[in-house]
Amino acid sequence: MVVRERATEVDLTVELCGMTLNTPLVPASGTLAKEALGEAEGVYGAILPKTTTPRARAGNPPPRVAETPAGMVNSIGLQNPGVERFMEDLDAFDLGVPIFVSVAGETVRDFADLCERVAGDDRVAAIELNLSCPNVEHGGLTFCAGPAAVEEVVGACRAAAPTKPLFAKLTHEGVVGNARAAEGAGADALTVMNTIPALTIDAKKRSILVRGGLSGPAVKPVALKAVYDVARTVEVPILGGGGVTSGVDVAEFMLAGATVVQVGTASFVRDPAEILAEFSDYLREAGTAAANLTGALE
Amino acid sequence: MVVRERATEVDLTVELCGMTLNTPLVPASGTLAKEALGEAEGVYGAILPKTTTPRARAGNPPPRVAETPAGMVNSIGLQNPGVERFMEDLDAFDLGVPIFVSVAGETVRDFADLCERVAGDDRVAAIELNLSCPNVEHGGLTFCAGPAAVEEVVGACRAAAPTKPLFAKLTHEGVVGNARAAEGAGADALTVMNTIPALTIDAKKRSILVRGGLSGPAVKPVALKAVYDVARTVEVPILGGGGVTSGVDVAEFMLAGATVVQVGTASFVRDPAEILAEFSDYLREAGTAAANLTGALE
Amino acid sequence: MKFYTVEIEARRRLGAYTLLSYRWPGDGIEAGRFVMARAAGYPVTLDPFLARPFSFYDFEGGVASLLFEVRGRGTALLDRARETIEVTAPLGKGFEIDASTGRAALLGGGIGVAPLKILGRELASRGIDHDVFLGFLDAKTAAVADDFPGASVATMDGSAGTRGTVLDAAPDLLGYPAVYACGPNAMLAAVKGAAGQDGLRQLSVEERMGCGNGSCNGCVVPVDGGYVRSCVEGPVFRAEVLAW
Amino acid sequence: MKFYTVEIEARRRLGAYTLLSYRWPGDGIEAGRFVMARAAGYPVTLDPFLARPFSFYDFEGGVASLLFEVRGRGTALLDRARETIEVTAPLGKGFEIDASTGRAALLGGGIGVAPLKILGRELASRGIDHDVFLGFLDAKTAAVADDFPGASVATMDGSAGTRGTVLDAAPDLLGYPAVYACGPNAMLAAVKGAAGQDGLRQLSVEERMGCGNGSCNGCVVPVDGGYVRSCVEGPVFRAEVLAW
Ligand SMILES: Cc1cc2nc3c(=O)[nH]c(=O)nc-3n(C[C@H](O)[C@H](O)[C@H](O)COP(=O)(O)OP(=O)(O)OC[C@H]3O[C@@H](n4cnc5c(N)ncnc54)[C@H](O)[C@@H]3O)c2cc1C
Ligand SMILES: Cc1cc2nc3c(=O)[nH]c(=O)nc-3n(C[C@H](O)[C@H](O)[C@H](O)COP(=O)(O)OP(=O)(O)OC[C@H]3O[C@@H](n4cnc5c(N)ncnc54)[C@H](O)[C@@H]3O)c2cc1C
Ligand SMILES: Cc1cc2nc3c(=O)[nH]c(=O)nc-3n(C[C@H](O)[C@H](O)[C@H](O)COP(=O)(O)O)c2cc1C
Ligand SMILES: Cc1cc2nc3c(=O)[nH]c(=O)nc-3n(C[C@H](O)[C@H](O)[C@H](O)COP(=O)(O)O)c2cc1C
Ligand code: FES
Ligand code: FES
Repeated sequence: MVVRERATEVDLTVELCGMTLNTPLVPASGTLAKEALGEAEGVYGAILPKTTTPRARAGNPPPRVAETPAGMVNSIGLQNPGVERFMEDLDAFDLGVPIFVSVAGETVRDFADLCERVAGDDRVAAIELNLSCPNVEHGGLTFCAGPAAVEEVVGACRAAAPTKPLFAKLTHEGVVGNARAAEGAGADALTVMNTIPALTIDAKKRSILVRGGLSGPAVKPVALKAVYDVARTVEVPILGGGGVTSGVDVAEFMLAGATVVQVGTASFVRDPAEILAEFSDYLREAGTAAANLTGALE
Repeated sequence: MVVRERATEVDLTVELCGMTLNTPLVPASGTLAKEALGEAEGVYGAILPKTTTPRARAGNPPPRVAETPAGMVNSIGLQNPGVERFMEDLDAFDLGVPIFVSVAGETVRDFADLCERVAGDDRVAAIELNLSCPNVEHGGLTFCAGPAAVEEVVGACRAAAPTKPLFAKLTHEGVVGNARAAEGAGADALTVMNTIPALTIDAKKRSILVRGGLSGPAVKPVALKAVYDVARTVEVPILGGGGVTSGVDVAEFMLAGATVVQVGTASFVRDPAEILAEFSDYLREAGTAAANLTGALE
Repeated sequence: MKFYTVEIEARRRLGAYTLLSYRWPGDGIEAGRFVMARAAGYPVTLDPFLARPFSFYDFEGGVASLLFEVRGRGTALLDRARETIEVTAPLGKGFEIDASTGRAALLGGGIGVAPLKILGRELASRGIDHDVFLGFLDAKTAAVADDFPGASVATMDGSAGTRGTVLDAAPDLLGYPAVYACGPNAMLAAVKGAAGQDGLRQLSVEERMGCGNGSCNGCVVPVDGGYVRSCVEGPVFRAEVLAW
Repeated sequence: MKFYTVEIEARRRLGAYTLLSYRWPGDGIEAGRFVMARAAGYPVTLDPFLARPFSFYDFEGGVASLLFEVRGRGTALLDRARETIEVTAPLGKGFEIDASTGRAALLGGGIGVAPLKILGRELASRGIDHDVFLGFLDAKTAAVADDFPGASVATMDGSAGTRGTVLDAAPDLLGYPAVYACGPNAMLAAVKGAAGQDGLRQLSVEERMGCGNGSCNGCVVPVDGGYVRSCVEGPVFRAEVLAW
């Protein structure tokens, strides 16, 4: 296989929270299904399935996706079978690389309980907290509405899963303050960034098409800035992402300060193996190893 | 001229703060130079030149622009000759439609002084406050960093220009709270939204290419959400914009709640007359007048 | 998702639609399955961003064909493509064919005619007799029916065939052991009602798709107790499964 | 900015570069002026988003031509365009020609050769003698020099002409009443130094452009006391104006 051959020529490994990942690429949560895992093999340094929640969620009624210029807006509504069924199926995601599990709840207590449940399973290498969902105890504001909210939820999760690597996934709005708060509350790494709140309208029908989160190449410059700003603020490593579509994009995120790079929407329109191959080409031309890129802007 | 002919068939006029505009289109500040005014004639309902400041500004060193997926990042640095020279040249922007003047300063006092200076000139139909620039008295945070900052600067400008229509131009971050504050402090209308802070990196050179504001089609879904959310929060009219590139985009912004629609970056890649022609086609098919679209989502 | 650049083998107009064919060396092409297709993608352009789903129209001698209607930018670009397009491998679950079911009714609404050609071919090869009923807006779109000899046609404006919907062109469906339908969701719901619950009733649905391989959860249809992804659990569903 | 869809009249390779011509019915094409060009724009695609600036290579019998080097996505798409491209009307300030200046030196670096063809034509028509000096990376890019009979050529790797920069191929520039140059900024600065301050010294600069019509303030070059826009006040500047 072409990718494997290339991968042996350049050093793609990176260290994250004590783990050694074969490549710095990780799928962004919610963008890689079991059915598509074939594409993930040999490409991703870890696997990160869609966010799971305490109870099963049916998700939002369709339409759930709308195309936008160089991107898309989605409103899936965290459809998932609930944490218990999710954990039963977890072996399906075993490709011989670490599995990170993304969790989300409606209350701080939900989050903490999920972390405890998930951390108790040896198959789980790390936990990512999806903080972009509404906190029902705070009038629908999300868990990353501000530093206080972030501190509370991350602190509770830290206590519930004291030894498992814990990533806090943030949106770009107020990201620097929230990053500082998450680090202070004990997050081992930060995922930057989730989708940007957005709206699409069907002018012909004069109705809202999809109200949700914007992702894809369109958001890349916003995500790069968020990663760059956060990297200059915190000590913990960053899983960067938002619009990554090519190997050069991977390099840009690492240069901005990311240790690991998440590939989401782009995997709908490209084979992630091509992205890794391009990134390997970049490293070969630059004459360096992946691990040396993080923050290496002149 | 095709556009004029079409324009007579449908009613494009809109009311804004007591003014009747021939069309709901207005150039976004900083995207239409004197040299390009030929394209503006018969298309725009008002003219809005680039932001002026108390003193001349040389602007930032190049590179100032970088292309991004379906958009661009700019970092011009408010290059302008200063308010006095700007006002001397103002007649150059006289196309027989109202002239709105955009102002920005480094302190609240700057803003108020500019408003007083500009409001005293009869050629100025309205003032737009560009609140996205750093407030040197507050450690580089912008004037729309939060409701308190917005209230202070808008209040001072209101007092300095008590009778001239005053628009507060906001970014999308925290836009709902800032919109409420601007309205409370006496803004007659709100411009939503300015560019989104962003970063581009040259991976080959391993250096920052441009750090500035993202604009163009890529940001449209974010801008639409900002306009929609603000329209549901305030009573004052909205000048909506961000990524408007087609006549259907104009309709989408009006449906989301805008009374006037600003065309910026798109004017670099399209003739704005085509956008107005498409919008006229939309109105004709919909069998309605421009003024009826604002907020008319089912 | 992996895309393959394939050379356009032939292209022709079929009434209001475009028929575009390309050589497909692999297997997996079956009636009711689909591909994600686009004129060009990265690195040429990042916009339009998503590929578009299309049912297989036919597959013969290693040549696959798609029949499509130009609706928006994605299909306009496909219509302009001159040398190559990009497609995924075949996706989704197609129509079930059970040789024991006996006579089948095939119903297509508008561009929903697309999967019926290859379905008819597969049924014929399994010795299953079938009748084809096609509904269109007008004579222009109905012109594609020439490619379905013996099909009964209806048009909404009466400019070709019976005036009315595809159901007006069809006899009582209750008598058919197998009913297959593709078209707008409203038509599928009507077919579901008219065909009753006895026998094999299958509907090919059309939902907006992000990925086509189950990853985005964008393309769901309602079923009892929630939603399922039409790109991996469909696009063909047994009628009784759909909570319409 | 208004774009016109123009039919491609001819296309050929000139060494490592592409020469593409189209019929231009209007006027305004002069040496040193430029167009913003793209393979396609709205509504076909919104990416790549911006058009790219190109100097006129030539204009004869109503046919304008552009000479370009494929660097990234914009030029790659232009290189693939088969039937039409989109261009603006001619933009910017070109080279000043003053019949009284006497003999002129024309210096081009790499693709900076582009505006020298039409400049040579204009000088000749005004009866001004001129010498052409061209610098390239290697023989492959230098192949375009065939289109400049009599030009002195240098290549960095010595694979064609003199080894070195364009200045190594040129005699003392101080003696030329008029000096015209186009190429990378570093070369222009060197020419500025070598040509001295007496006589007409003009440089065509290359900056990233957003709009091409003065609206974005993106394409500035440093001058005494600030920056000026190279798309409206340039791209050709008197050497003494540039604060390099
Ligand atoms: C399984 C399946 C099979 C299909 N088979 C065919 C076929 O054989 N022939 C054919 O002509 N069409 C078929 N369609 C519909 C086809 O995918 C749409 O017509 C096409 O996506 C429209 O794209 P556009 O760019 O031209 O329109 P646009 O209006 O530009 O589309 C914009 C966005 O909306 C989506 N979209 C818009 N309308 C629809 C729709 N009705 N269904 C799904 N997505 C939509 C597009 O995918 C895109 O993301 C099929 C759809 C599905 C789900
Ligand atoms: C007045 C003027 C005249 C020019 N004339 C010619 C000519 O006749 N022939 C020719 O081959 N080239 C010419 N150029 C350079 C040409 O515009 C760039 O090579 C081209 O923009 C590269 O685009 P790309 O998409 O291939 O590269 P990309 O790398 O994809 O470009 C990405 C972005 O950067 C900008 N960019 C990248 N490099 C440059 C650059 N060096 N200068 C300006 N913008 C850049 C692009 O416009 C685009 O926005 C000229 C430039 C200017 C300013
Ligand atoms: C269809 C879709 C579903 C998503 N679901 C989740 C999710 O369940 N949990 C989560 O944390 N992020 C989710 N995201 C956000 C992505 O993980 C990612 O942060 C975001 O899309 C930006 O990256 P991208 O531009 O590479 O897609 C989803 C994104 C998309 C497009
Ligand atoms: C090159 C450029 C220069 C700009 N200069 C200004 C400015 O001086 N003042 C201002 O308020 N906004 C400025 N803007 C922001 C625009 O007015 C507009 O709010 C923003 O670009 C979003 O709209 P668009 O996507 O239609 O361009 C500038 C934008 C661009 C692209
Ligand atoms: S289209 Fe993405 S899950 Fe079906
Ligand atoms: S390119 Fe926009 S001002 Fe020159």
